[in-house]
Amino acid sequence: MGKTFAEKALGRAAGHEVRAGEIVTVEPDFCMSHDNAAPIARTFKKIGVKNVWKPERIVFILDHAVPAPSDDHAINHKEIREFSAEQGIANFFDVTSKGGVCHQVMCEEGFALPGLIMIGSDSHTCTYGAYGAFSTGIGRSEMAAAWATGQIWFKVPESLKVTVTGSFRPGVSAKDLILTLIGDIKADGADYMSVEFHGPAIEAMSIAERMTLCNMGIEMGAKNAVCPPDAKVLEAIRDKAKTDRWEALWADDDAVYAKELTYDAGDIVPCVAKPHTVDNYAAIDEAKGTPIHQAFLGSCTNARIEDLRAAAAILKGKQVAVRTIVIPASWKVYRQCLAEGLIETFLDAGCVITNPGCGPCMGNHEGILAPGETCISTANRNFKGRMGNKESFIYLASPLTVAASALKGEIADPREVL
Amino acid sequence: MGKTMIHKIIERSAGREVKVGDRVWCKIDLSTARDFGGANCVLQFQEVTDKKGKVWDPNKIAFTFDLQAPAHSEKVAVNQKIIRDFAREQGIEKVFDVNWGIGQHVLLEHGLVKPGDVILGTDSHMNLLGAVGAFATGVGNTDIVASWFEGTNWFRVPETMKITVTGRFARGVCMRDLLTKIVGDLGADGMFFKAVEFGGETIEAASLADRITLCSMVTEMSGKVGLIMPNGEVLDWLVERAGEEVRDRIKALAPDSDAVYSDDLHFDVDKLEPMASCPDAPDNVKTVREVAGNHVDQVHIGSCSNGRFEDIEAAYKVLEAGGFKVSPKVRTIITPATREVMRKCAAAGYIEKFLDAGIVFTNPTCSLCTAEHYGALPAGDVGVSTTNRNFIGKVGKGSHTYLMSPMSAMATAVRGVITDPRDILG
Amino acid sequence: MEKTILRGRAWVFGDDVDTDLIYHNKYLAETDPKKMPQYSFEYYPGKEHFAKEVKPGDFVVAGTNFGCGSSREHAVYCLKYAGVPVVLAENYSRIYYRNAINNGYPVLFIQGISQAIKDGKIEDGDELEVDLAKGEVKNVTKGTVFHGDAVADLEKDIMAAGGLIEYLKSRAEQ
Amino acid sequence: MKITGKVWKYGDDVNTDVIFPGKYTYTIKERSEMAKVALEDLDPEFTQKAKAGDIIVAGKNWGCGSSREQAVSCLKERGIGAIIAKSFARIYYRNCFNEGLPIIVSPDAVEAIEAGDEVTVDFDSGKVITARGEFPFPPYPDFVKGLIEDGGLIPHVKKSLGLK
Repeated sequence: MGKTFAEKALGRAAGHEVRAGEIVTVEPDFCMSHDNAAPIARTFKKIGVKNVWKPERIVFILDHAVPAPSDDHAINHKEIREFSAEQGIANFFDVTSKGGVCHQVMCEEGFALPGLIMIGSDSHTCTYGAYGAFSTGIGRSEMAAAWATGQIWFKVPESLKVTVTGSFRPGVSAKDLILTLIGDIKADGADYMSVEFHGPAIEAMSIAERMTLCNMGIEMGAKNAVCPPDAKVLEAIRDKAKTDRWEALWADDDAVYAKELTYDAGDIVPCVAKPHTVDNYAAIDEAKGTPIHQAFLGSCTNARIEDLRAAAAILKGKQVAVRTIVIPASWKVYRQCLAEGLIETFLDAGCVITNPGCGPCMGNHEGILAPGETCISTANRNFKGRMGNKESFIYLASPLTVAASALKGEIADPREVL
Repeated sequence: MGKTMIHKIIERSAGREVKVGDRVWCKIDLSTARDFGGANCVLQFQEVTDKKGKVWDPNKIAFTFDLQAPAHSEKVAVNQKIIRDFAREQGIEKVFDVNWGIGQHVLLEHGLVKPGDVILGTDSHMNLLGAVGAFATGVGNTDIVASWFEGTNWFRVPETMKITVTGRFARGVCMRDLLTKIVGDLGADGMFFKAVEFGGETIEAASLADRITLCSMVTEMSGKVGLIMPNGEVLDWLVERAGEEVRDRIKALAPDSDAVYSDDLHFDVDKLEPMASCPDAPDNVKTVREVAGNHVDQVHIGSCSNGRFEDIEAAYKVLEAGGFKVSPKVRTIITPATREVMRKCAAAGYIEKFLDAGIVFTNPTCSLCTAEHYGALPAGDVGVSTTNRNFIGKVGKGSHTYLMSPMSAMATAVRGVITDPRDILG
Repeated sequence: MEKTILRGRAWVFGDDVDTDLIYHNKYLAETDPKKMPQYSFEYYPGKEHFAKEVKPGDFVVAGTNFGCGSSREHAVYCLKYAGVPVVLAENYSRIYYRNAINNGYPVLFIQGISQAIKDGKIEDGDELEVDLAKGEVKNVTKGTVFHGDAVADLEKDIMAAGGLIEYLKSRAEQ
Repeated sequence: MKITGKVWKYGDDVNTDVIFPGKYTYTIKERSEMAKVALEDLDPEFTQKAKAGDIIVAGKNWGCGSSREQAVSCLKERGIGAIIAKSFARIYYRNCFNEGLPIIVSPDAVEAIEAGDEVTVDFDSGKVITARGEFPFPPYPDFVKGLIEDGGLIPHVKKSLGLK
């Protein structure tokens, strides 16, 4: 009987064969924290251990509110600076032009690698599955404990196999696929599970698109989400892998799955997730015409160069009709936008282009909504109050749909402007 | 008896002869409010008019969003919406939303400021518009609301202080340093309630950016407004933006040769050195040399005082001389004043070089001028900034700030400690 | 002004008290004047307890250039709605002065008070008696007297009307 | 161990943003302050009135969304005795044990219980006891029992490392 990806990755880390349902304790390859490293450090100090188990395995990336927008945030950042200096944590991305949204930086900088066990004190840590890593989000206490002990327990998850064939039609992208999938299986459709993406449509995708898919694994309750570590991944990590502990692992053909689903990419249409849940799917035909007050192109889900190129192609030479906030996922992406003239395109179209970071995604920074306002966003959550105000409304969509909507001032079908 | 610029402006606006000390009612050419103060104005106007009031002239009202753009707190988001909704309802079209930049600069770039105009705004640095000969002044929300009824407000006709500047700046020294010196010499209340006319060869040769810098800091000496006669390239720029009418306006604005001034000061910049306002007051002035080597955690370049393209370019030149690298010991943040400035920085290839050097480049906004935007400081940190105030705790309780020129700020970023830019420029 | 002789405790501040010290920029988004007193002087070193302990009737005493800095009217509201009946300073920054007048909020120009503060001749907690009509301030605790000017000219009329908006209204009615 | 309390009842997919709004993640540091804003975007009445010992009963996927542990801390600090749900989101589930906040998975109990009921959770016998009937729930895995007994992950780690 074959094994799933999760069984292989956790078995490799545990040093013995494992099957779904078993509880294993493993040593994480990398532990990622963002601005919440400060409260975690305080909890860590309460444990009473002097030093973190392996400083080289800990990564801090400031992204939730950078540069600090209040003295409270500034104090939080300062605590992280002091803690990383004291503990010798060299992988610290401070307020400079070297960082960005934590998950993007983890991938760009070669931390996300096939077969590694990666934990992060952020629920979207599952993004690194695009590189074939077993990666998952955990809470603050658990991260503090991991720093102290170098260990974390997992119940080996059952797996959901999603096979995608065919190819996207123009105006459709990975975001539409993942919103469709979550709409179908709902917010708890993959609770506790490992989601594996298989099939020719996945293989045809860029790593950026795979990151969009894996990023939203958590939105269906998954423990992790993963794509095959194929030649594209191996090429992407060449010369930048931060460790050689990695190994390209993938599920056996005869692995046993709790559930299997198949999609034809050609059947997917542009869509949105309506307020206030990610699984509140609506095809674009149903949603278009909804007036909006703000468009947001950003977040760890959809702000890579591929996403911004797609949006810029729609915005070029035109004027946005609503305030449009563009936040590249990282400074590398920002730099690439400059080189390709996209920053100019966005500025000329009337957008705000801020420094990379999480922006308004979780109600902390640039672009908070007022009561009664509606935003169309490329981010991953549209929960009530998510962007800072409980009486506002968030629609999730692809970069193409967000750009098309920004031009019209209402939710629009990107196929009509392409 | 001859008249100064401010007298001529007030007389034009009041429609009668005035003398120093008179309280007069003036016609307002433009009444503006920001995302800070703007919502207070709207709510107050609605309250006193029982929500039925109409503003006197929607074309003479403007809103700018710059204090926290885009909003990162719920309250500011709400305040911005209050303004947007009010503007729509009242037919006010001049709403410069979060994508434009610092208010006064955006108004200037849009040709909405003419020499001789009387302009109100909820920004104490509104008076930097004196750089093009406008009498603009910062006021509270009540003053703005009052102006919305009939387009008028009261002013006391101020005395005028004359400041003549001669000489040429040495390498590494600029208008900001002169200004810092003036603040140090005159003190925080050195221009108490007065208007100031800046003139002399140095001013006449100065760029618009430098004139803005100079006028912006009049606030820090408790002056009413600093005024400069537009000439040369500045005049051409202004005509291009605000129309030919500008030329007639300045003819009527020129001070009489026998105008009476309360003070007549002279500064020569030939031997001026880079200057710094040290913690925790703008008038606590020393030369940069005197504080060189001091510890710094963050450097910030931007604000309505020093966020124009020329300011950023001056900083760029220092970065270039320093090998396009800033010290990893400091966090360096650059904030352009407006979208137009940012666009120019992108086209010039500066942003790429800043990023390569490790510098954070933000969208146009007031940024670090409050503790509620990019670059707030934690207790114990020391900042260097090109903003205009270093009051204790202003950008974070228990933090301290040095105010300097963009060149000195960048030199500091390059070396990681307070540095005289001449040490890098050679 | 109904009551022209006021009695209360002094809270003493220095010269150049800027608007960030009176009402910090952190709270600029507040639009309800009645909620502003809770932040008064929060950033003034050594006076962080002002907002909690100030009692209606207490006086704010300061040196020169009180209220320099921002145009924020919050810096007037936060004292007015805390029940501070009048500010007693050597002089005021331009915008603060306007904002006070426009709100019908009394400010007195007290000669020599800046130096008196430096010399310890007026201190926190001193009992003061202020005659608004005469512009006289008696330090009951220390037995000293200061003289000041109340506002004149147009400002007096605006004050008498209760503030700029009220003044404009009454002018419109005439 | 037995817990008895009054029930606050909620639906499916209640996410971490309504349990503890994201805008507070860096402005609220004290647990006591976290408790004050618990569930404010979902149920202001809870925020005002919930008392120590009260029990939350909810549908499927309680706590989906962010990894923010404050969404557990705020309820634990508020004194919530237990959460009974049809299912819990993964990270929330872990965070509860890590914080030592007892949770029970019992779809049947959730169906039966109404808001305002008084409910007893008997951990020893593994039953939810209500006026509408008794509902057994499976015991925690041994591993998790250890966490709860030690009062959460941090005390558990201290104990296992031999630290005081």
